[in-house]
Amino acid sequence: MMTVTAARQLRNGAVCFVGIGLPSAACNLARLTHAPDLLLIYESGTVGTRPVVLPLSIGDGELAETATCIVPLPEVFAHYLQRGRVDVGFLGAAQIDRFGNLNSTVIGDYSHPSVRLPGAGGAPEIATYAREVLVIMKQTPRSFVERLDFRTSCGYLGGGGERAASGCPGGGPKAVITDFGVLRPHPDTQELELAALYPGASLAAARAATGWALKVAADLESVPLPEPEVLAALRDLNARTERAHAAPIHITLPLAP
Amino acid sequence: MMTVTAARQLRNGAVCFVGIGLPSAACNLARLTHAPDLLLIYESGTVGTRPVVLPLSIGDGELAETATCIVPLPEVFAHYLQRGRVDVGFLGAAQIDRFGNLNSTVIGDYSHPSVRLPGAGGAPEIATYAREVLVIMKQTPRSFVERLDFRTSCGYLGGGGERAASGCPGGGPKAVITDFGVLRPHPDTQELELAALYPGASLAAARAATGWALKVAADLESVPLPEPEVLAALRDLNARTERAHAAPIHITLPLAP
Amino acid sequence: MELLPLTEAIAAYVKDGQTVALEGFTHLIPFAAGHEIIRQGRRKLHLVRMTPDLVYDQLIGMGCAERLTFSWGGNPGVGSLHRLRDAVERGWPQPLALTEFTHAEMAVAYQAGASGLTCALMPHHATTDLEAVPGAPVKMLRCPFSGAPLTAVPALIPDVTLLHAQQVDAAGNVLFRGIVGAAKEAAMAARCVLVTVEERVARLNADLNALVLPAAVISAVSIVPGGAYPSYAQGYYPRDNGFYLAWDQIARDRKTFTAWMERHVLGVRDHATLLRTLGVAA
Amino acid sequence: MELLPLTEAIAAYVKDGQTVALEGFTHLIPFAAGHEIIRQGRRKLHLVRMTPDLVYDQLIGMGCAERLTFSWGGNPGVGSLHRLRDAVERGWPQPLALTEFTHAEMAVAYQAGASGLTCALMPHHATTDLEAVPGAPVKMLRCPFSGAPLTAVPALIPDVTLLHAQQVDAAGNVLFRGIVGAAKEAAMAARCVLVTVEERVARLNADLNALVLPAAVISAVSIVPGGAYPSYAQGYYPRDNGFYLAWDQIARDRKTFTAWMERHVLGVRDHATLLRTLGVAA
Repeated sequence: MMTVTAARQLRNGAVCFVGIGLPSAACNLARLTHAPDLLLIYESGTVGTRPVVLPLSIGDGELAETATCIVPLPEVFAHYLQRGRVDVGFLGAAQIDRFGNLNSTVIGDYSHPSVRLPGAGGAPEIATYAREVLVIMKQTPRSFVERLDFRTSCGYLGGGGERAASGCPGGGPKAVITDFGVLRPHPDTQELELAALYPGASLAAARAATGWALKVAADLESVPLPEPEVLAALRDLNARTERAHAAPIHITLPLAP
Repeated sequence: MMTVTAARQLRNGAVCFVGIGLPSAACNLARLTHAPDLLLIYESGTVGTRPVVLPLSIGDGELAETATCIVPLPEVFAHYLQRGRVDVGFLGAAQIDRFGNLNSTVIGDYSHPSVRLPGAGGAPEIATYAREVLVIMKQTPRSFVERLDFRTSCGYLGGGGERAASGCPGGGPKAVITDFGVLRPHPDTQELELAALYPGASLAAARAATGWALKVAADLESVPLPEPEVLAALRDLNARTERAHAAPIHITLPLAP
Repeated sequence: MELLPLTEAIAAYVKDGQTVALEGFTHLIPFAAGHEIIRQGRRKLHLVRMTPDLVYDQLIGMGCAERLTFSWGGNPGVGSLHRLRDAVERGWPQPLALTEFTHAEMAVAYQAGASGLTCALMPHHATTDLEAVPGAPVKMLRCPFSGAPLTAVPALIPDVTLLHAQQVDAAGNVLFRGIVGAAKEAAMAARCVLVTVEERVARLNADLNALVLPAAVISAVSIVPGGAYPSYAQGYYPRDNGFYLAWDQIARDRKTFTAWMERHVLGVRDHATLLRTLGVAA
Repeated sequence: MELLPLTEAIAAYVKDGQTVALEGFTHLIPFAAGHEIIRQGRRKLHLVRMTPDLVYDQLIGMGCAERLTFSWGGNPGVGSLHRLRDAVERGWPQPLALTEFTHAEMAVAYQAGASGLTCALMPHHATTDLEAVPGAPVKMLRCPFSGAPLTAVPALIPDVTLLHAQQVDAAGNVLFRGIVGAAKEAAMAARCVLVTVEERVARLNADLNALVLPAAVISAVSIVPGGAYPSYAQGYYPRDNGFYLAWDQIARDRKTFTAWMERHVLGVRDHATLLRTLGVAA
């Protein structure tokens, strides 16, 4: 449901900076259904890639073989993100706050962390430069927090236009897609509000899964069920991917001299 | 004779940053005779090129087809020259002074030049970064001048160690090869002195062709005549080049619709 | 990306007064696009190009340009660009202001533009008078870590970058093969990218690591076979070195230059006609 | 360039206390070279790599490193690097100091090193706490032209950069094909470059614009088929995603990790033996 909902946010023709996992699944589902001309860029340097199966890593051979071009990694960030050529960026994180700021660095103190997370990667630049950002995260009180332990990447900073006033070029998080539904920023305060719930998900449970007092949009929507053809496309994609990843690796060594 | 003398300055295995014309001929002559493992870099981005015929321009197809690799132009300057990977750089100019500083920008005042020359190109960086520089120029009172109209690229600046003291990383001009012989910098003052004369060239004529009071090295040498096999290699190279350049161009256009 | 005839692409995207870069280093110089700019009578252009070459000699001599940003302005392997010199030395047909870099500076200026930066850095060594000429574009600063002197080079951001390439595919992606100079950086720096290509193909003949510009960064592609002549297109036709030598005589004199341009550029409909007139194409 | 067995190349060029970068982004990660560093018991290394991946988890867990410079330290698509976490969170087997960049910062840090610069620039936006952590490597300055805030990133100059590639030719030139990450920049930045390759060929199977490192910039090449496993080599073998998943369990516990390393790295003579032991090669 998260994958399908994320895929729906993508308009055909958009230039997407794709992370691995759920974002990659969502982008490719969109490409295989309503948005065949999405331009997918993975930070490994593959531009315009059209993978037949989903990659496990951000640099699988599948991405290289099906790409329009492969560029050196520095150019992905400089020529595409920094130069303002990316329409949609995807982010996940260990923690998010009510203004969509994200932590993927540490839980606890930076110098003495209780959990050392993987770190920034491309997230700060995606958050800064993409015209819009889609965040995909499971909603729990430990991840949707009142106060981040560390701000790795920015959402709307303190809200109320602070981000735009700081000169930050991108548009910030347009939607946060969770396992309960979709949060969107309030137009003025930019505080994330529950904008849509999945069929069967309850408002009370969504509130309980949030570490701050979650506000609800005036016109709370219900996310429509996935269309059967979209579900079928997703099942096919996942099945192809599982088969491909199950194939054993065999390396032929030259005969010993 | 200038070509052969320049070629002799090159030790096998050196990384050479090559300009078009005489330097290109000299480098390829060296490569075809005593220095088969010269690594030739043209500023067009061809690295390790082994042209069969001499290019007219610095970016002929011949250079691309016979190269180890083609790199984007910015990398030639950044990764090779600036990073200190170039052993020998070649330069020519419209004017040179007694310390090997060069002018290829203007004759007259910069804002109102009597002659607008082509300009810097890669010369300032070649002059700055190459471990050693070879200058190839015809010797005339108009080109070997007391005072440059404009310093495009540095030799030894004011001499007497000023270049090294300024922090300039490369080694400066090691030899100036003219149509009279070879000038080399004095070890202390770094003033260019006549170090060798071609057979048949006279000291008086060389002095008359110099716009400053040309000093002569204590051990003035005579440049040996070109070895017959070197002359033969040069003639072959020139003949191949002429034949190749004489071939008419024909472009096939698609039939008009 | 839209596929347009060259006349329409130039008419739609190149305007008087713009900053326009035609790149391609010796190879893949977009001559046909330059000629179409001349035919359409663009004026007051700020022309940008590392090595102006003959096509800028032609644009300058025909009065299209009021400023030139460049790093080496000669006829490669031949000598002077006489029209460039005439404009700088004697203001004919109009004065030409210069912004002058070294190759390395101009390369990083494009890189800065391509990277969304306002400037780029190089190590600074006080070796050239260029940094002190009136209107010199560079400034000095110090490395905040080492204290080493650095040259700051302002970013180049062309309104339009025009390139020539070998192939465009059905989706509008463009393949550049061979010597590429600073074409990629000039393209990624620009607000608008126009490309002429030798041919349209279903699928690019491209290696995994080939230089391909995706359709998304290109405004328009025009199919102009021979569009780089008298420069060359690797795999299609070689450089016409004879033409570069002949240009020295043609351009030396204002009258022979003007007559040549009237006959071969203004007087022909398109590049194919020019190639036929010159006897290069049948 | 000299052709050396991997044991000799590591013995000759990789020394205790050096700054060492093993690059290759997901693709062409030099696992065999990393294992040989472990086998030879190097200590106090400053390890540099954008995405530490399993090979750095192994080097760190075996006590080879005292500092890590990186931009994303996870098991791609799987989760944590448990040995990296154990070193940072609990100092096992020894404390690990961190220098932390973003991907974009680290890419320009390599570029600066590759370009003979002491630092590189990026536009600055006050969006991340990273720039304020103790020992943060970056500094702020202002564009001398626009006044815009800029981030200065110090150059990365490894003592040794180790890479894996597909082919070396008779002259010692090396071909990289497929996803290249920041391999070229890491190589050109380094004082010494070591490369392992899948095979030696008379002539590289390389396109005109392929990524080839000339022999002149390489210190030594070692022929190690399968040398990137469990990462991959485009055109030779795919990534062993199953191994990356399995590593999560192996590395989670100090004892299973140590046992695995003793059996599969310390306990084998070379990479071919490791591949046979794992059943990946016959």
